[in-house]
Amino acid sequence: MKPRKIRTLLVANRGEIALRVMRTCREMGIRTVAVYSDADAWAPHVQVADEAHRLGPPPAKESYLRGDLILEAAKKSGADAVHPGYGFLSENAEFGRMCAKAGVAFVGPRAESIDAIGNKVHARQLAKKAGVPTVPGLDRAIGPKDDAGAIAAGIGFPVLIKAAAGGGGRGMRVVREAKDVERNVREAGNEAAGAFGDGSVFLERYVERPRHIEIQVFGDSAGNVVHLNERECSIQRRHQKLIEEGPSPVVDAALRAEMGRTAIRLAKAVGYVSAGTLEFLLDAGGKFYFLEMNTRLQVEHPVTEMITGTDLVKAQILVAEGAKLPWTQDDLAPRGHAIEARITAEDPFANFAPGGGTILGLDAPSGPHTRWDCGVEAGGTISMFYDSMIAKLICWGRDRAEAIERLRRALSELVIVGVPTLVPFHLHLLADPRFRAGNFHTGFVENEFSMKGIDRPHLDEAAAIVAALEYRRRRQETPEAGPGPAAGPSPWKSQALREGLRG
Amino acid sequence: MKPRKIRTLLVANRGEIALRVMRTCREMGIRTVAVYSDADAWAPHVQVADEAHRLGPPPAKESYLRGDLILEAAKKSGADAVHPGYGFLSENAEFGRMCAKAGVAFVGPRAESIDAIGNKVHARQLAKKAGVPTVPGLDRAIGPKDDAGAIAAGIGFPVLIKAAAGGGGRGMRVVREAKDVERNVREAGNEAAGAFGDGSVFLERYVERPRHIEIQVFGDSAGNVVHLNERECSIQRRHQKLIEEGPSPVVDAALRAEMGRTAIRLAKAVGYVSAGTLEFLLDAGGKFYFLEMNTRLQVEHPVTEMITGTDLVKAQILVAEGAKLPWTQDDLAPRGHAIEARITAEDPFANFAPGGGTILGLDAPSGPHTRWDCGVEAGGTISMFYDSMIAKLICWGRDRAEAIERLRRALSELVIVGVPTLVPFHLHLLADPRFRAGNFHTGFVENEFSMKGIDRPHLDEAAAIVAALEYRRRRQETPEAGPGPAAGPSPWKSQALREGLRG
Amino acid sequence: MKLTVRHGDDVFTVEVAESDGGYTVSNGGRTWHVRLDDRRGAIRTAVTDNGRHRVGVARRGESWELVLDGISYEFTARDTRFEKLLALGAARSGAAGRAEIRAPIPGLITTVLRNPGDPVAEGEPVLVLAAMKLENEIRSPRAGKLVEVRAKAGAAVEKGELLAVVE
Amino acid sequence: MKLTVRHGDDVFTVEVAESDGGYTVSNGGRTWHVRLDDRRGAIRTAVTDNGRHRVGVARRGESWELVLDGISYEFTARDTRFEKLLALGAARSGAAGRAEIRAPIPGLITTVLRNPGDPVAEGEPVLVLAAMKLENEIRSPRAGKLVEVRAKAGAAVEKGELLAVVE
Repeated sequence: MKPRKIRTLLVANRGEIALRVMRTCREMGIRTVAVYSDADAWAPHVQVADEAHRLGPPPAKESYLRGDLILEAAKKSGADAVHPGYGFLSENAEFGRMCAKAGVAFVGPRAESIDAIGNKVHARQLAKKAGVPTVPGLDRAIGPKDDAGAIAAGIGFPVLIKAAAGGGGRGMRVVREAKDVERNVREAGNEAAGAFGDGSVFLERYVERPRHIEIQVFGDSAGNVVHLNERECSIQRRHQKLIEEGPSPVVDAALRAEMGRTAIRLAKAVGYVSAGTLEFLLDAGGKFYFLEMNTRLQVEHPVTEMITGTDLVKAQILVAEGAKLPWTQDDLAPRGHAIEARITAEDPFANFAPGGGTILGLDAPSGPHTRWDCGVEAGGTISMFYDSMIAKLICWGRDRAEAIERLRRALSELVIVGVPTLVPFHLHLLADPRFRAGNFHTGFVENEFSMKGIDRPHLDEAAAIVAALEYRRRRQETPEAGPGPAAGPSPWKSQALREGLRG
Repeated sequence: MKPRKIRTLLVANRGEIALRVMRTCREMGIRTVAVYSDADAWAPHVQVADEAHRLGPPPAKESYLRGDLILEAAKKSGADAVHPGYGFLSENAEFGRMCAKAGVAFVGPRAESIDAIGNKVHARQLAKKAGVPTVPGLDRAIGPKDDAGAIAAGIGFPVLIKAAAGGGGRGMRVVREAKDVERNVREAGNEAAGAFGDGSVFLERYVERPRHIEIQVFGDSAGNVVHLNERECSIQRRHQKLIEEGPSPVVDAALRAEMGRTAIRLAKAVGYVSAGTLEFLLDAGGKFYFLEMNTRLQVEHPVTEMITGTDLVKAQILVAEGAKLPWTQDDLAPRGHAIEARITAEDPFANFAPGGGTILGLDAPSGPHTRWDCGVEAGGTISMFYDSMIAKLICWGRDRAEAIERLRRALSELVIVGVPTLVPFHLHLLADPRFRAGNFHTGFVENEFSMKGIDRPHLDEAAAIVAALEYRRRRQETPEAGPGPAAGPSPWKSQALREGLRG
Repeated sequence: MKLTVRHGDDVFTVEVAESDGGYTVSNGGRTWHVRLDDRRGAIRTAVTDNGRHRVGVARRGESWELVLDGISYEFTARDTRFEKLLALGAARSGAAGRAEIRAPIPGLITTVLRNPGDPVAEGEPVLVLAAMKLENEIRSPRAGKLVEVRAKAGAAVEKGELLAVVE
Repeated sequence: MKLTVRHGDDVFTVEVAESDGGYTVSNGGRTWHVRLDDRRGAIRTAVTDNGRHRVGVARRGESWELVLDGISYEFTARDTRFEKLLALGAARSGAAGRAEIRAPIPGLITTVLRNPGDPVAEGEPVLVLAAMKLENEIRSPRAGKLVEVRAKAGAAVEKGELLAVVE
């Protein structure tokens, strides 16, 4: 790639990650172009951009996944680069090639790297070649002629059936007995075909009570690769991460260095450029196994930014311009501890059911060592067309205990009205002694932690407050009660506020 | 002091600093008690506290300066400690003694330290004894029998007349000729008497084009003292700081170490406990002179917290409990650069005239390495009874340039409706090449930097937007124009919002 | 004033009155003192005997949403006289044997698993509603016969929309 | 619709009309296309030919406060017909020789420096208004005689309150 400065960047995404990318662009003096579906016509990422282009109707397939329309918008706006964010087209090698053909820089890895390592089966093969430990299993997709049961028996039960493409737990099944293998392979294949357009699945040993540890790596086009330490993402539910933190409470300096070296080796094997993440399973004995590589910026990248004092999006842009990495490995030793809570519109009291709607009120946390990355605003909508992410709240502390207490404090400041949120889950989890001791694994939330028995502790108090509100409302709306809604100790203030809201 | 855990802490302050102290308390599991004047009955610091007590009418003398009422509230609420914030009673040794008598821990230095070094004349004497360089001048207050003109001539013109008590530029005058000395000493004395209840003034050489560099120190009751590097506060106007940053662009590691050692020596000389700041003048030749010591937490402490990864309020509380310092000197090397912009309700286009009023709208900045410490909320009031501080915005960057660009970006996200703010000043200053080159001094804003010629650049665009707003308003309010204010593409949303606002 | 405040199956019948710049809410045994700030926004402060709370407040038609310590509560609050009228109406309708299946969240119907006339068991999935990248099985609340299926695969539905009726 | 938009001494007489989901504002020579988001809050987005702006918007009686790039503008916007009526009224009042001194900010009067009947020069301090820990000298806008002094030391005054009259 020839070095050239990016002057205008199109962000092919929405929500908090689009805003986050635009913030860095603004700091770098780069013009920003937003794209949007009809559901997002006045969404925050559209408001903040210097220019904005409509893509199409709300469904992602007709808007944010339409690479052709996105490149049309890039052409119209004179954008010389596209940042894909995460999700949508971020790991789509074909889109990367379309960008290259259109003469627009793709802020991410080369398409060949995505091809080489984005598929989990290929990634396993590459890892073996590079001497990176993987979970014992089949290094290719299961074919129609394979005896899946026999293969599973060879690997040893329990086995995990996984889709070669995609992620997020789709097409993933644990099988503990030979008789269940055939049926589950078939069903997982169908699920994967429906979700990713690719029905191939493979098998590997199921590691019991593992921790999800991932290593952030970063490469430049000169072939330099560094790692930015690990993130621990074992607090998840149905393979959706809920809390991420770094460093991991169970990774010491020696293990960190070893995992880092391993991750760099694999990234170098594919000539990896830009930000990427290698996911590992860490078993109870401290052995780690490479799982897969995410060839994009992760949702949880702020954890790494806080402990290393970096701006990963800035580095992505610099590297896309052809520059060398802005850091050496020595610059990247972690300081303190950071922890992120995903704030999604899901109701932890109703089995995490997603709940869309209009955000009627939003009070954001702030203060010392507290970061708030939010994609919506009061008056905006959590739409059923996209994921239920509202915001990410990330806190830093001198040590893990301080970071956890700071996150609890920040969560206590957060008020969202209009949709249910994960906040009660987070508050409960952060108070759990097992979590605080660092004693958990990827199945912890689903199998060992429960929201039962803490069902809405303030119910009677809340009812009393509602009664007072309703009483006041009735008094104010009834003519005989007094001078109307502006009554109260500060009528002028209310008046000014209403006028401000009228215009 | 006998070690004892603080369980309930009363914050004898208001606004952003009260909130900031309460945040740390919440993180430490300490109950918080707010006090308030009638002007602050529902202010944010009152809303956030676990308990709140009224002090009295709005004027500070009848509320936040009433140590007796504050201690009464402490007794009622069972508070075992008081944090004074900055301003108000924070450097009042008498209040410290009242706390001790009432058996309530004062989170700050011992009263004797405030006595010993809080007075500028005493501080100069102490500094000389400790071998700390001071500006040449008179080491005592001027008496009625002194020939002030002759003393000034002996020191050498220009001379600076300063009040022995207090700060903020009150009672401070530069005199360049012998004939003006007598009159100015008299006037400065009157001003000081009115402001601080102590009319004593002294004289020192006026250092031309100096930089204001201050060293943050911290001591514990075991006699350990560390420094937390310098802050550069030369961007000021009428001795009110506007922008603070750290490290200083002109302090290198050797000078930092030397100033740090000097500051520690002086702090140890008074047995200093808790957070304190030593102010120095740095002349163009790189020589530094001790000016005075602030025996409290400073407004600009977040700059230090961001570069050192600390929580100074937490450390204050730990030390007040009798604990040793939570860090060694080696833990406190600065990482990167932090810069703070004070957001006050002052109009930079009208000679910085303060403008109170109701905050009708407030959009706060957030995102990577961005800290927002705010004391008001939409619907709240900037009252004429207190200072005009709305909030502080602090950004961190890997280097000074990155921190500055991040602060510009964050400022561009900030919208405050209802009162004028310093935001246009900050945006203009941060773009100034002299500022960006680090080439400035304490007189820079008043003498070399000007807001003239940049008078409201978007005037015609703003007028066009107002015309569109007014047009829409008239269309919506006129019955023949259509279905009324709920018209538009999303009537349901507007409806829901109005209902949400009604209750 | 006497109010009935409901949250799901929980019912609070309370007497509310003004007192001392705030409100007294009593529920027979227990009495709460509540003070509210006088702003109009969706986020306010409520002071109770239990402490000071930053609460979210929204009113939509008959119901209140209250957010307290991050937890969202949906209440209805009615004058008890009105409540009695409603109870009277419900008794008359005689629809006790009928159960409606409504969309619990807005979403897209991806699959309709049962046809009108089919017998269903309690808890048996009737259709699949996709929302926010997850598929949710919508189950029958009781055993009976599907007398009506309004849901169509591919259709977007609003929260509360009638999908099917079991008798 | 024809509007007169004023900011201090600057006057914009513009023609405004709806166009293409937004508004066209033309000022004889220059034309702006303005689109506004449809939320009701005090902070909105305005899209002009010059870019996209997050603006603060508040209306208080006849005037608009608009905040753009951190800069606060105070405008009045009137129908030009109304504007003509006002001009007519002002011409009739004949108060051209009279200047009112009003409080530019809310504050406390700390000192009244001149008495009724005193002659004052243009720019001469008449009283001192303390606000936000600073003392502000309030000066006479023109030379003349103080015919009225309403300000009293120690009194709190609102913004815009009449303090003195010079003729």
